[in-house]
Amino acid sequence: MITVVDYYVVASILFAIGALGFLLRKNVLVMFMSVELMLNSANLVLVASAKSFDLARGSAFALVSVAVAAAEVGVGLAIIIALFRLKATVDAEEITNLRG
Amino acid sequence: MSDTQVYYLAFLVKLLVVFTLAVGLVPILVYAERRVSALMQFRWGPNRVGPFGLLQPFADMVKLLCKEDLVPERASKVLFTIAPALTCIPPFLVMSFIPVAPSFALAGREMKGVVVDSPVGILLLLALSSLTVYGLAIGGWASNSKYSLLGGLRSSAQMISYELAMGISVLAVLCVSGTLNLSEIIYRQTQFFGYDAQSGNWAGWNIFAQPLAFVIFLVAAFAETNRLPFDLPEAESELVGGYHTEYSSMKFSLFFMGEYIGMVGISSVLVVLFLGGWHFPGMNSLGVQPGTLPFTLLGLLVFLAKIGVLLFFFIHVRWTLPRFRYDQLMRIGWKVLLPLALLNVLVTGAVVAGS
Amino acid sequence: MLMFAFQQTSAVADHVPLLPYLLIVLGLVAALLTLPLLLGRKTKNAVKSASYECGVAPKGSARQRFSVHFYLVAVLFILFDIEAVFLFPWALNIQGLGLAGFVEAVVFVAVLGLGLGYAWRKGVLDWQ
Amino acid sequence: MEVLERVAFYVMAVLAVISALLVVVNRNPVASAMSLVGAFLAVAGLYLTLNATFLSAIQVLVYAGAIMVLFLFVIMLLNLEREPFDLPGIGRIAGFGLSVALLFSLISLALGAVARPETSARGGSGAEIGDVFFSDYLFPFEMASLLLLVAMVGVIVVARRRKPEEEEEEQA
Repeated sequence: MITVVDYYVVASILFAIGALGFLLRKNVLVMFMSVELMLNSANLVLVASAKSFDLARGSAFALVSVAVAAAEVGVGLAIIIALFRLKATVDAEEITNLRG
Repeated sequence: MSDTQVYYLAFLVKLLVVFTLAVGLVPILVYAERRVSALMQFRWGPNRVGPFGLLQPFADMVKLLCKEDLVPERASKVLFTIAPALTCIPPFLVMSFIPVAPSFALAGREMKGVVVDSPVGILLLLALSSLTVYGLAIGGWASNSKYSLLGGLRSSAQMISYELAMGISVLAVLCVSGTLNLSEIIYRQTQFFGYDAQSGNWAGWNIFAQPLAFVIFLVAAFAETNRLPFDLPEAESELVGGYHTEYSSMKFSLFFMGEYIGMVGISSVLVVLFLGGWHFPGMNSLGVQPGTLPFTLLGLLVFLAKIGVLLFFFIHVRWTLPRFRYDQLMRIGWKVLLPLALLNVLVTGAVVAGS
Repeated sequence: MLMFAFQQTSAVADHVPLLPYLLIVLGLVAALLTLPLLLGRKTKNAVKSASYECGVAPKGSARQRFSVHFYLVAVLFILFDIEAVFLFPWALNIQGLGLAGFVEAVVFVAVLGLGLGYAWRKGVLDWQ
Repeated sequence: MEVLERVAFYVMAVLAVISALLVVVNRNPVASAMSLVGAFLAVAGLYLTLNATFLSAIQVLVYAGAIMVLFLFVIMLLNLEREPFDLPGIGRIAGFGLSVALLFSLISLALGAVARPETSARGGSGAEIGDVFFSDYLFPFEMASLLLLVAMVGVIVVARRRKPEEEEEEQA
C-alpha cells in the first residue's frame, strides 16, 4: 500500500539531491537547476498531503508555486546573464564580489 | 480464448494500426509532395521507380540507409545522436492521444478508438509539441557548427512563439467545449446543428463556433511544423541547411520524418478540435449501427479523409506562398496572432458566460 | 490482478497504454539509428568531418555567444504560457462562474496585457 | 488497480531519483539539463499516481516544455563547456556531509509522519481547480498575474542590451 509517507520519502531524497547539487557544483546554472529540483520535491509533498484534505485546493496551491517558479527562473537567469556579461564566468567561486 | 485475451489482443492491434498510420503516411506524403509540386510546376516529378514512380520513397529510403553516417569532428557525439530521435519521438506520441475512430463493443467491454484516452489530452498534446523544441535546439548545438547553431536557435524561438498563440487559441475552444478530454471534445461536436444544453453549442463543429481560433491554430500549425511559408529555420539561401546542416544518412531523415509525422499529427489535432473528428453529419443514418466495428471503420475512413484534405492543403500552400523574413515571422507571431488569440478568448468568454 | 487493472478508470490506468506505444516508437527510432552503421560505408578523413562552412576552412569555434534577444523571447513565452495555464481552469467551468468569473479573467488578462505592451514598446518583439 | 498504481509509483520514483542524480553528476551542462527534464517528467508521473491529472499535465507543459527550454537557451547563450574536474576541497566535502545529514534527517522526519486516510472530497481536475481559484482564492489568482507582469518587466530591464541613445540618457 502506497501511502503519503512513501511520497515524503521520495521527496526527501529529491530534496537532498538538490541540496547536494547546490552545495557541490560550481556552475551557477547547475546550482540553479538543483534549486528547481528542491522546489519540485516541495511541491510533491504539498500535493501528496493534499490527498488527505482537498486535492483540488492542493493542486491550486501547487499551480501558484509553479507560477512563482517560472517567474523566479526568468529573473534568476536574466541576472546570471547580466553577471556573465560583467565577469565572463558562471563559476560561483569566482563571483565573490557583490559590489559589481 | 477468453474474453480478456480477445480484448488485449484487439488492443494490441489498435496500437499497431495507430502506429502504422503515423509511419505509413510518411512515404505517401513524401511521394504526394513531389508529385503535387511537379504538377503545380508543369513537371513530371518522379515517374521511373515503379508504376507512376510510386516506389520512389522506398528507393530514397534504401539510399539514405546506405549513406555514410557522418559525425563532425568537434560535435558532442552523444547529444548529436540523440537529437534526431528527440525531434521525431514527440510527433509519434501525439498520434497516440488522437481519437481516430468511435469506440465499439468488444467482449462485453468498450474498445476505444484511441490509444491513450487521457482526461487532460489536449494539455498533453500542447506539452508534446513543446518537447519537440529540444531536438532542434540540441541538434543545432551539438553539431558545433555556426549555421546549425543559428538555425537551431531560430527554429526553437519560432516554435515557442507560435506555440503560445496555438495554446491560447485552444483556450477559446475549451470555453465552448468545457473539457480537456479529446473524445469528449469530439462528442460535443457530434451534436450537429442541435442545441446542446450543457455546452451551449449551436452549430456542431467548432470551426463554426470558433472560426478565428481555427485560423490562428492553422497558421501556428504551419510554423510548428517548420513548413513554408514558415520554414525560415532551414532557409537554404540564408543559413545553408539550418539545424540539420551537419547531419547525413538516417539521422538526417529522422529530422524529416519528424517533420512529416508532425504534419500528420497537427492535422489530426486540427480535425479533432475544429472539424468534428471522425464524425460527419448524417453519419448515424447510413444504416451502420453505432458501437459496432463497421461503424468504427467508417469513422476511421472519415477521419483519414479529413486529414487527407488538410495534408493536401499543407502541400499546396508550400508550393504557392513565398517565404517570410525572420522579423516578419516573429512580428506575426507576437504582434498579430497572440493579441488576436487573447481577444478571441475574451470575446468567447463574454458570449458564453453571458448566455 | 494486473490484467483487470486496465478496466477501472484511474489517472494511471488512463495513461498506461502510452508505455507499449512508446516502446514501439523507441524500437523503430533505435533501429533507424543503428541500421546505417551496419549498411553505410565508413570512410573518414579530416575534410569530411570538418564542420560545413561553404567549402572554406572553418574558423574558430561555433560555441560563441549570440543575441540575448532569443532569451527574452523565451522568457516572454514562459510567462504567457503560465497565463494560459491559469486561464484553463477558468475556461473549463466558464458557465458556472458566469459574469463575475469573466470580469476576473479580464482583469487577469489585462494585467498581463500591460506586460505585453511594455515588451512591445521596449522593442523586444522587434527583430532588427 | 492497486497493483498498477504501486508499480507506477515505484517506477516513477526510481526514475526521478536516478535522473536527479544525473543532473548533479553530469559535467556537461546540456546533459544536466536533459536529465532534469527526465526528473520533471518522472515527477509528473508521480502526480498522476496521486490522481492530480491537471497538475501532472501542467508539470510537463511548464517545467519540461518551457522552463527547461529557457535553461537550454541560456546554456547555449553563455557557451558553457564541460566543467573541469578538480579534487574536492574542504568546502565541498563539508557540503557533501551536510546534504547526507539533510537526507537522513528528512527521511526520519518523513517516516515519523502518520498516514491519514486519503479522503479528499474533490479530485485534481481542471474544473475543480477553477472552483478553488474563483471561490476562496481569487486574490492569489489575480496576484499571480501581477507577479508575472513584474517578472516580465524585471527581465526586460535586466537582460536587454540598452540602445546607445538610451545609455547616454541614463548617464546624463
